[in-house]
Amino acid sequence: MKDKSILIEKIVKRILWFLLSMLILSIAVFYFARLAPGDPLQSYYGDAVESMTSTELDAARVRLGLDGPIAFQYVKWISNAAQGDFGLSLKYKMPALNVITPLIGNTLILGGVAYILVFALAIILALFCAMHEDTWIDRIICKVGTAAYYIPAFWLGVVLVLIFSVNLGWLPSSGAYDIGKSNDLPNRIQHMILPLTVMILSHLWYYAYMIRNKLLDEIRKEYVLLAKSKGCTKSEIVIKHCFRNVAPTIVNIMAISIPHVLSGTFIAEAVFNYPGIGALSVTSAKYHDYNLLMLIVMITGVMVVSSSIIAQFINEAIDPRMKLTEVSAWKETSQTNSL
Amino acid sequence: DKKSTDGSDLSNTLVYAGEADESINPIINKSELSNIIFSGLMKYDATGQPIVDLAESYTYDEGSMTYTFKLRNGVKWQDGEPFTAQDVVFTYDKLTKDTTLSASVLSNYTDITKVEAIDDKTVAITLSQFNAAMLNNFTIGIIPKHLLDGQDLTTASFNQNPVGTGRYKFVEWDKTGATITLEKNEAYYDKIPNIDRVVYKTVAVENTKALMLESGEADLAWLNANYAEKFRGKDGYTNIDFTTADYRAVSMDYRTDFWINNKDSVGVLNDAIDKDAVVKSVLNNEGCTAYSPIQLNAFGGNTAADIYSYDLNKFAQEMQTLGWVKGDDGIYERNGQKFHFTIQVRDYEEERIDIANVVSKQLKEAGVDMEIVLVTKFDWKSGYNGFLSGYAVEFDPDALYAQFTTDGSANTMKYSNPVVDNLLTQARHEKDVTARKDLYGQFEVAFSQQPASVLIAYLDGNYVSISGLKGLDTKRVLGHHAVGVMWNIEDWTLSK
Amino acid sequence: MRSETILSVSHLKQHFQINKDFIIKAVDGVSFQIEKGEVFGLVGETGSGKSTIARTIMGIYPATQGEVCFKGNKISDKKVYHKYKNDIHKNMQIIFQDSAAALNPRMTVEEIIIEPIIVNKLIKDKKEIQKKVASLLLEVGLDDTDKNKYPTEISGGQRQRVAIARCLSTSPDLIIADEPIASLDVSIQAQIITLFQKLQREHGFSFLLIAHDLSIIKFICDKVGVMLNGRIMEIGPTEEVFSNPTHPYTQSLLSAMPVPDPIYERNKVLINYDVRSAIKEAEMVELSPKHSVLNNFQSLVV
Amino acid sequence: MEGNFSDQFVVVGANYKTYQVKVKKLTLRERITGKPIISIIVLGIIILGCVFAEQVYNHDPTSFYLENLNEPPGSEFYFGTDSLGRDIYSMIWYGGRVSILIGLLGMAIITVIGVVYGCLSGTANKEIDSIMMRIPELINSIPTLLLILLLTSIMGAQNILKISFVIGITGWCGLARIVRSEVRQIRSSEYVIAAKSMGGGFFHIMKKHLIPNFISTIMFVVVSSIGLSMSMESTLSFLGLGLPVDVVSWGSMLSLANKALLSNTWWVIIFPGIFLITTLVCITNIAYYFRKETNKRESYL
Amino acid sequence: MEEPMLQLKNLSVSFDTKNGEVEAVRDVSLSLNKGEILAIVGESGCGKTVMSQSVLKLLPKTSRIKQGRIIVDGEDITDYKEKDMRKLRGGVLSMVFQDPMTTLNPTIPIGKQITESIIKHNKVSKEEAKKRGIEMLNLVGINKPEEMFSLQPHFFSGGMRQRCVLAIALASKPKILFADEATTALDVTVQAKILDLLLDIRDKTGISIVFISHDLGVVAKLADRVAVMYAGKIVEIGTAEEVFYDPRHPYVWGLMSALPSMTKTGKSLATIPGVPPVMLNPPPGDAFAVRNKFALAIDYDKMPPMYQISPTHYAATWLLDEKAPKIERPILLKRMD
Ligand SMILES: Nc1ncnc2c1ncn2[C@@H]1O[C@H](COP(=O)(O)OP(=O)(O)OP(=O)(O)O)[C@@H](O)[C@H]1O
Ligand SMILES: Nc1ncnc2c1ncn2[C@@H]1O[C@H](COP(=O)(O)OP(=O)(O)OP(=O)(O)O)[C@@H](O)[C@H]1O
Ligand SMILES: [Mg+2]
Ligand SMILES: [Mg+2]
Repeated sequence: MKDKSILIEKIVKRILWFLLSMLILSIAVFYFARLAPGDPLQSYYGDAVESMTSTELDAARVRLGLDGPIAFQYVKWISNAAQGDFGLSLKYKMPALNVITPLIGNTLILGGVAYILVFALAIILALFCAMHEDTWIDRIICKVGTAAYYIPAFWLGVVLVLIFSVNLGWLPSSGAYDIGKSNDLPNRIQHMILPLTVMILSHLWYYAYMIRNKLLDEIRKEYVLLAKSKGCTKSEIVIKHCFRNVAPTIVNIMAISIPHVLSGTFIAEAVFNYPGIGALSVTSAKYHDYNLLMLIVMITGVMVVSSSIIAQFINEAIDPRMKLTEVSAWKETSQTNSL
Repeated sequence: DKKSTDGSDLSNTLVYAGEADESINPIINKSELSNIIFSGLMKYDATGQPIVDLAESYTYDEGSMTYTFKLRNGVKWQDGEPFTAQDVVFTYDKLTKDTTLSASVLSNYTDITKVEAIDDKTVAITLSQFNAAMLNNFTIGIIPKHLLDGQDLTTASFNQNPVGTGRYKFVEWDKTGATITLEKNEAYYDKIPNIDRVVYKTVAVENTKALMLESGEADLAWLNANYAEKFRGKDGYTNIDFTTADYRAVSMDYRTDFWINNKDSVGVLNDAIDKDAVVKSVLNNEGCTAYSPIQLNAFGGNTAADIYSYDLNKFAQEMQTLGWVKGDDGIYERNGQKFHFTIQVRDYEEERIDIANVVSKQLKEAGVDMEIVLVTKFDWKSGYNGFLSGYAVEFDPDALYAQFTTDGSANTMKYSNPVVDNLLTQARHEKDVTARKDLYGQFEVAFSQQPASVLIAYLDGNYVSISGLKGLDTKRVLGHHAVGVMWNIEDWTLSK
Repeated sequence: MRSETILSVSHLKQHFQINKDFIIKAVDGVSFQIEKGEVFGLVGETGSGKSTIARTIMGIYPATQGEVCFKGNKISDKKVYHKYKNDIHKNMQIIFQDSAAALNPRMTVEEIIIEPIIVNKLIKDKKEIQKKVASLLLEVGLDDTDKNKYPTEISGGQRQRVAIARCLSTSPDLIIADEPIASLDVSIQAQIITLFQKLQREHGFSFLLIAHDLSIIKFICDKVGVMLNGRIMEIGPTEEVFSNPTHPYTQSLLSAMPVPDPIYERNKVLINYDVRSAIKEAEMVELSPKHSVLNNFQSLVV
Repeated sequence: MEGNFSDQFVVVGANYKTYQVKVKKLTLRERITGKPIISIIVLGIIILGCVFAEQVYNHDPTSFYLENLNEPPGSEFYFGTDSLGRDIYSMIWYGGRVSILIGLLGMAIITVIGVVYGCLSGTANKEIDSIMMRIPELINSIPTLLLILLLTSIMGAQNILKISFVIGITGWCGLARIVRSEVRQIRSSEYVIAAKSMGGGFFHIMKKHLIPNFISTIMFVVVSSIGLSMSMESTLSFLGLGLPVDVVSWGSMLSLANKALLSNTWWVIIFPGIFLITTLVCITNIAYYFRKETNKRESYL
Repeated sequence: MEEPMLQLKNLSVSFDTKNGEVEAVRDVSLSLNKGEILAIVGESGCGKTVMSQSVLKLLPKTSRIKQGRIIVDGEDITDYKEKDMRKLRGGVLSMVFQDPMTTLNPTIPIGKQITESIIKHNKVSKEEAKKRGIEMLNLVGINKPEEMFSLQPHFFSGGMRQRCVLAIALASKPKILFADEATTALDVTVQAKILDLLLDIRDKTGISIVFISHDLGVVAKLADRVAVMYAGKIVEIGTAEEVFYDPRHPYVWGLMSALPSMTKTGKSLATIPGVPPVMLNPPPGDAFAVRNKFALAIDYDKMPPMYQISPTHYAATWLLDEKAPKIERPILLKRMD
């Protein structure tokens, strides 16, 4: 009974926090985006804006929601957004939502698969390394992993294209699928192999190393000794005992790593000419396409904030101690999460 | 047959890799696709002369300054609706009356005072004064009234779903796959193309186009000279090198104080730039040095305008004459002002960055500090002193009017030279062709003496295709970014 | 002459609000006094609130209710605390259980010892400070060469001596020692206890000694309070409490105290005390002028 | 020595002889094992080369040798030239300076912001702390690249300072979190409580207790942030958000990858890549070392 | 005589560290009979933990058994590899650690942690294992074991957790239980209960227990025999009565007199000056000599042998040598009434 009311209260609290974060985020981005020098009208009209009269310009601003003080613009934007109208993309000259819709799927598929693979592999690698801490194999994996992580993703992409598309001709160099094959799964997978490889190689070690270190901390805890004195094998201890205990941390890392992996799709999309919102967001920022930018930021924001809420619930299921404290996902993870 | 409709049989589909486009609409922007989906009253022939297209014939009445177009019979929009004079009126009304529209072509049509449909198949267009380039301007594609009436042309969903009267009809814009599919217009009123379908793949990065050609994902693409070089002599590929009227220049922004004060010192920069070296290195010799903006136009090419040459001694002398003195850092100074100016260069155009780099270095050695700022889109408000420009005047030289006359609609550099204004206005309204050519020749000289920009080089249009693609005709001088390659697409054949 | 009361704690409550529905009543109405030169012992099991009392007295946590008077000043009041801040900082010092945690590992022994002097700006002259350090080291039985070592480089017993030296450096009137020897070896424990005894005898320091080892309390304390669940169950002169434990909890605690005597130990019978049997509303009952017990059990016959 | 029995069995009491614990003198080899010596040496060489670039290079790194386009490595141009005839060898030393400078500046900004913010948050009360911790959380919910894009477009033309600033200002969150949790831990540690109860003020505690104690923990992050800043710079160059074109850096050299690989001039791309990756790996090795040092406990496995 | 359950013969264990060899256990011999409780006392760092963990081979890789043999239930396990040890651990040898708060895996239900070992060693079904697990919880005195079975450790108090740890250790019916400071972290009242429980279990199951502690009081309650360690060596071993009432080694005297409960209130404690030695290259003679006011000259040079005082009582001090001067023991344990 009491548990239930606590749960409801918690959910309400989370949702409120969620809304508040999105509000703050949108205000901040809205404001900062508009600080940039350069005329958004130029994105819309191109160089023709030069020859427009000031009345024409004013009229255009009103039409595009670019008139009045920023606060006024924001209020207009948010009240429209609340009704599902995210405004016109200045560059693409159609509703921002329409620009995003055909592309978001691509990014989610690419990012999602990369995300799953990165973490699946990272966990496997981390478990392996933790079990073989400080042996030659662990050291080699650490060194190779570090190097792979530091190879600039764009560079790696180009090298892969050169080898696998140009020289060997095994894999396509660009796009999401071949012409007319949008429903052909094998074809889609083929197109994803290279971008995925780049994304995995450039993220894998970051997370593998993080998880490995968490596991190393864990195998220094006393319960490991108890498990060992029970007669458990090394792998049983690491997988059944330690891994379970770092799982909440991993879930948290996963929750906050979404923007990181998304950043990865930016580069993969650029290198492999893979249509998606990654490349789109770069363009939208460069072209002062405010509405598009806001929409993209809102989408990633929603994904991150909601996934950290989900992460918290998952964690409570794994580890009931978490219920006692309101842990923010961000506090839990170590290392810098840049890029 | 069924195979060709399921989309995966590409044996008679031309895959073209090109730059990304936001909308396909001849009024908003001229692109390869809008050229073949839409058709205008007139079109260009192989030599770049306007000939009739949707119009069966036309007459010009000098007294009333009225063009009367007789339209073809039986032309249908690609959605099946009949094409009528109302569509023409609608299009030209848009071009002349719609205030929400702001396209760079608009100033070509300011001379039009009245457009009316005399009957279903006849349109009369009245001008305020004679305009020698008007027939050129009538090549603009006609848009369907029944689909666009009452809509905002800039944002209409039509732009992503165009319906025209051209050789190819729009099938699908697959944004997820970044392809635009066209199918040949079986109901086309003229020669129906051989190639069933054209798939336009939009590509953001230049080298991707080359990669796609290499890996067989594209059949035809325009590459920069360096990438095109890779395919030369390679099995299975053909290099098709067009001449283009596309030149690169360092254009100055005369709004900025620096050039207001130093207008006299633009031309002299030509002497300090080894344009040959630029052509050889950056352009891989695919192009030529430039001295006039209409050097390769039928009306241009007055060698008398070629008054500069790479000569550092001469440069030094000229600079001295102009009153510039070298400072301690090796940079010229005058009236306490360094010869330092900034130019903006768009970051996605490799050859422009390279040109800017080399030119900047050469100028630096001569004592002029040209600073390069990379931008994604040109910004006219941040006070840069210039930009690395590219223009092409491939058809009527009247295009110069918008660019170089004071207050011209494309005069982004705010260049103002009364002599040029005068010559270009005269030429615009000159009916006699030789007299016109003479006027443009004079313009070239006048321009050279007080140039708006330091012209560097003309670029060749280096297309690369798979060997199975035949029929591309290099007779035509192409435009900016080598646009116009598909001018005779109906004659192309493809075998893969 | 009536002895001077150095610290008096009355009806002190310290409640921690964990969340809306959950309050930990770490200290729930505790009163006691410490006279000058007296050693007052607090015993009780883990979580009974001993450390919380110590910290509340030190002003680390603001008291929820009740008052703490140091030398007659009600320092649980913020204003009063600020007024007497300097005096409190100088005259009330604390020693913690875990010497490794209580000494900054990045400071040398010397730096640690002089920290209170520096912070309170008691001595300014460098030479004087040097002298002070030497005398303090001598006092707690450390070698002069130890002063440049870091806490990790010396043993636990030595560390605890450093902690003691630090707290002696301002010659405080009251030393609060929160389980100062629990982490030490038997042989070292004896050394530290002896040191405490010496200090008390020679300087007349007053001590609030917190421990859970009854034998030590019995050995060194003049007065003892037995705590359970944030309340004092029994308080009185050590002799009396140990010879005449009245509260069943005290009895159970005493019976559980291990004695190094195999035969005695094997035959000893534990006295169990079920906390749940306690009566909620209860008052302290005086058994003798100084010995009182919390009357929350049935069988008390006064 | 076979002494006299009765001598030996005489009570002499404690401390009759002192016994000095023999601590093994470590050989040089033992002292350096486990330390990232090779990384330090290699990094040292690279840094020295970059610092004394003027002495090391044999061509003007900013010149275009238009007669020598795409020259393969040889005796004239050790690492070859690129498509505009720039000497790769000279550019590497010259450009390394910029890259390393950006790395260091980025690190400095990350460290300053991270430490100050972390300390403030760590010492603040619960409410302020929880608000302060939400801010990096929010910042982190936008992809960093997008954030950097936004900032660069706000700031206009790039230069070394600006780019380091942008990298720094988007990269401090992780460090701040670590500092905060360290400060939280340290500030509830008993030596800080003791210092407080003896009247130590905030700055005293900060200077004497907090900073010296978390410095070793954050070394790992601090050192890695040099590498992260450097690799971020190269990514930005690739996305066209890098330094002005006339400023040579490893990032800007690498971003020519696309072009060079298509024209088979591998040297243009391999050499800066090798230098960048080697430097980053060295830096990371050093960082890993710091990390290991702070966690020396033995594994129970 | 019955074969002892555990025998250590001249066992020495060292660690290789950067600064040299740490001789944590030096030449230790002892034996443990079935159903016997042997207590090992000694100060921090004297090698108690290392000695017991070396039997289960739980020590880190830097350690090595320098000499000696370990014989468990008649079987020499000194050279057993990890794989063989795994069968012994939990099944024959079992261990309880000091801190019940950290030795349990916080995220795994208690029941699962108990049955893990049962399933491992006995090849029984899950239900069977659960039944046994509940039995075990019952045995260690946990109320409502069925309910507790599926709860995670954080629902339990310290004393209950230590009972759970005990249940885990006993789950697959080991023959020898090592309890390394198993009650140190607990309150005296809880500690006393756990000690009773251990005695009870010994009586019920006949298990042999090695009980490690530094608290002489606790040892007095529990131990049949007591071994006192100092600096990696056993300095005195004997039955509890012998060691407590008739200690022979000056270190044990020192320990006893340092106990407050052995001293009259008001008197000052007899302290042992100095600190225990570092185990890095320990001195050649008796390591306690430097702190020993009764040290003989020979103590500084030569390791004393084990002198036998009674069939069960041994001590390693030169004072027991016939040539040594007779020394009055400073204190005599007065037996409590
Ligand atoms: N800052 C705090 N916030 C919330 N609860 C606290 C805090 N400090 C102590 N408590 C709680 O108050 C109770 C009493 O704790 P305290 O540390 O005073 O006990 P103790 O008698 O000193 O125990 P120990 O013998 O383990 O030191 C415990 O339940 C503890 O969890
Ligand atoms: N992994 C190790 N590496 C090096 N030396 C070690 C290691 N583990 C223990 N030692 C050393 O071995 C000696 C004995 O340690 P051990 O843990 O057995 O002592 P203990 O008697 O159990 O002490 P405590 O009462 O503190 O638990 C100590 O001097 C310790 O420093
Ligand atoms: Mg406490
Ligand atoms: Mg131990």
